[in-house]
Amino acid sequence: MQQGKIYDSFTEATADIFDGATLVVGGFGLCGIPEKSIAALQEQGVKELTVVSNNCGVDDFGLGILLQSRQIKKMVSSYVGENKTFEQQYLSGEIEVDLVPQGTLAERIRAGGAGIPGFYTPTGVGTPIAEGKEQKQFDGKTYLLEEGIVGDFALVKAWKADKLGNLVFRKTSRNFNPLVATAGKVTIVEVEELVEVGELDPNEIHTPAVYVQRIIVGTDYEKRIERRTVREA
Amino acid sequence: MQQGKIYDSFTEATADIFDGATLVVGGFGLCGIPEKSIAALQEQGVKELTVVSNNCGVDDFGLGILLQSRQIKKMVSSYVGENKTFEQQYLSGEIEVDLVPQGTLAERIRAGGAGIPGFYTPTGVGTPIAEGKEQKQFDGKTYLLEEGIVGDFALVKAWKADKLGNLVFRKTSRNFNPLVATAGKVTIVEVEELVEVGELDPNEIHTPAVYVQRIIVGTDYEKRIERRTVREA
Amino acid sequence: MATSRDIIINRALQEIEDGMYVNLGIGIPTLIANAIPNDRHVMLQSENGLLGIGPYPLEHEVDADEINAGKETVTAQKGASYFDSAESFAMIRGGHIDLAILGGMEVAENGDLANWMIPGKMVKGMGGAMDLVNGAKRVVIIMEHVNKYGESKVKSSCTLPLTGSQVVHRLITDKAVFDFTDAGMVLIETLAGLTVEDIRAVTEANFTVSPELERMPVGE
Amino acid sequence: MATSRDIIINRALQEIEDGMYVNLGIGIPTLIANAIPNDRHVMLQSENGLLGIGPYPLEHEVDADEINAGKETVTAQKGASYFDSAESFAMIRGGHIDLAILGGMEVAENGDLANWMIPGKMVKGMGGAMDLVNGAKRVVIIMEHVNKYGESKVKSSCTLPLTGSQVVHRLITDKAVFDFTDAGMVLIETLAGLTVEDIRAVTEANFTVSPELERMPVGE
Repeated sequence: MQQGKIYDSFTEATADIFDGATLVVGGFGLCGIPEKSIAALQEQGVKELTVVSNNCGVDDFGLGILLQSRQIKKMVSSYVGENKTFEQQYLSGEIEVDLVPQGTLAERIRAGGAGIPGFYTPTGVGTPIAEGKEQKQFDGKTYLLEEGIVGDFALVKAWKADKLGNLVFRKTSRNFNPLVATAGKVTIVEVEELVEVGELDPNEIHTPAVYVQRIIVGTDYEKRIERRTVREA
Repeated sequence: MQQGKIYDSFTEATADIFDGATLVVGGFGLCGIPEKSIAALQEQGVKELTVVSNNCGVDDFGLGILLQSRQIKKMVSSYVGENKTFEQQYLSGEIEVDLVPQGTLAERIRAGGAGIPGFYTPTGVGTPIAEGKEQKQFDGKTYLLEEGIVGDFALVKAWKADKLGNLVFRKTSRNFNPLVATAGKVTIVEVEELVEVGELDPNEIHTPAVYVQRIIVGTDYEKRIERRTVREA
Repeated sequence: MATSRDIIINRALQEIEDGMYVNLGIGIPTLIANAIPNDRHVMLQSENGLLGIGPYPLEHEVDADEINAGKETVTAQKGASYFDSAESFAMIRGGHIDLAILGGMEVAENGDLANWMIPGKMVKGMGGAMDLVNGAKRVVIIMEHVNKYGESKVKSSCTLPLTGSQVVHRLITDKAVFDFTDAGMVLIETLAGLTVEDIRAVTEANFTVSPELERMPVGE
Repeated sequence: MATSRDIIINRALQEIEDGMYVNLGIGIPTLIANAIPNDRHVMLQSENGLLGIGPYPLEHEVDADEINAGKETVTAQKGASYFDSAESFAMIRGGHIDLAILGGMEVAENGDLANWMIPGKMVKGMGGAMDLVNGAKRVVIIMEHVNKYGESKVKSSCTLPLTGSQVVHRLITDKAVFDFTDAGMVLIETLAGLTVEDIRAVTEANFTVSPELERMPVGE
């Protein structure tokens, strides 16, 4: 319920994100990222963030802008290759990075939200990822123990929300967003469209309202495309 | 793809289910159970089944009919209280039962389908369920190790399928079905309606076609109600 | 005169605050749903995959595909959502449900709960209870204070196999309300008409008495 | 004359059978998609959450919300589905994807694969590669047989950090095709024009030769 979930401004919705907080952030590349919440964080000026997100944006868009303003202390990602600012800060030791296989990252976030503190996966066995991790055999095969992730805040981008916080995502902009929505102590969702309660088909809701603490409507989404590939008619 | 997924008869779709097989079966109580596939199994006569399913039907409907014909050797369930045949066979030692907390059962089936051999859960710590299970501390709290479940066959009831095997479930008849669909070496799905490819909105598919090996259309669903509760107008 | 059940339900109702997501166990807890005042907007979760349980259906609305965890036909309220069982228990285990109100057979002074099996009797199963008591943010148990032989169900330690270890936040009986704190079990309310001494007389568990002890309001 | 890339792509195409669910890695493997004959009905999975990748969009169809794992704009074919990243990797890790075709930097005779980092160089991340090689039913690696210095990339053991240990089922290079079996690495095809001896000369790894060794068809 909590009709009071709806916020009027991104400034207000992100105001209590504190220095040193862990943020879990939705999106894949620049697709489905909470671009307005990220921009608000740059304005807000919070520092020393640990950010769990599959990628780190590009130099001047998405999470990349928080790198430029030196607000991120550590990234937990599967791929950070699209970002020169990242590369500079990484090589100079300004930023820490914890590289996590994409499937493991997705499962760790889902596990965190689902109250599962740890699980075993075959991914990474025999690779540098296995270093320092507990291993265990099941049916004669070796698996790594990986831990669930819960953030102080989760930043989510959805297509539509109803006023209770039920969410629907669009096409591949869904990606990490539904898992991220479950894994924040406070989950902040920006949406393109806010609809009345009852307008979403209960059979087709991707994220039930229980996971959502704050909803804000964004306007003028840039939705930048990283690789515009087209075919001839 | 595999346009050849569509079967004309339940007899054919369940013909290779073998004695001693492990079946993972969808449904909660009598809601969303693959009632036609279960009936076909009774006719087919397969024996010594291990059945993983939240409940065991009632005496004369659902999985209960396989108890009556003594085809089940072991049930893995969270609640079996609606069934007198079960009670008799259990007390006489004819049938084994492995009681698993409902959330753990759901997660074990999901884990099996997702290639996760084991995970930790707080559920059951300090109870008889914990006996013989490995325990581990995370952040000073104790958790139990539980293992993923994969069946030789999964029996699923869906509302609609397209001809590729994309599935949509209806209301609370969804329950265990989407997880069960992922956890069979062979997943057999019975549906009320088969639609053309492209008729289901790709954004609203509950189970992607990749999990489905066989599809059969059922007719004249009984959908028996266990507790018909109504209010006055 | 209010029955034990009425007293328990009325007191349990006070636990349900506006805006909460709540799971009500099968049996007596389910009855609480009908008593929730209209001005308290809550969403009731049913662990078989529904958030936003509505009232029982009218005769013509009955739908075999829409039941609650007690297998009763229900409806969905506006703003409800359906989901699968793994998602449902992710929601429960992950601490997203504000409150679970469940029945009990025994509660011990350390917050242990037993409510799923009696040795020697046919064990029907724990259903979702073990997940709920370990997952919900707050676990409130409702039960009669004594059994039919007049023996205390509020124990120094449970004699029945546990459903959960140190999981109860609050216990509501027909005679008293207790909280379970780091400092042990605390009597916070007595039923109108009963004194602290009356409660001690029917309670096996050791407990302290809250300084702010109030009389427990009877549903009148 | 066919380039190395053409040879590899043409040979890799033979791996894709009618009815398969396939994940094609970023880079060269993605190019295979466009070459799949129309009579082979396959569903391509993109690990960012799409099963049933269609062709690149027409200019007016471009949609920022519809990309593949290489972050390219794509379309969805009829019968496609979208899902979240946990579901996507459940599908991959759980063995539901028939075939993954990925690029490689080094493959060792025991089936080890290295394709994600070079010590001393900026490490960009493994993305979904480690999950794919441990999850897909069948893992086919495509790469050039030798590096720009003429050194074999088909190794007795990998010198680069691994992506997966003993995960490769088949290796396709511009010179040969190898299978990885319990009995070790087996040469099953050579590129037309090359002999088994030619392959030995450019291969560091130890391998046996399949009795049914055929000439590898060049895409002509």
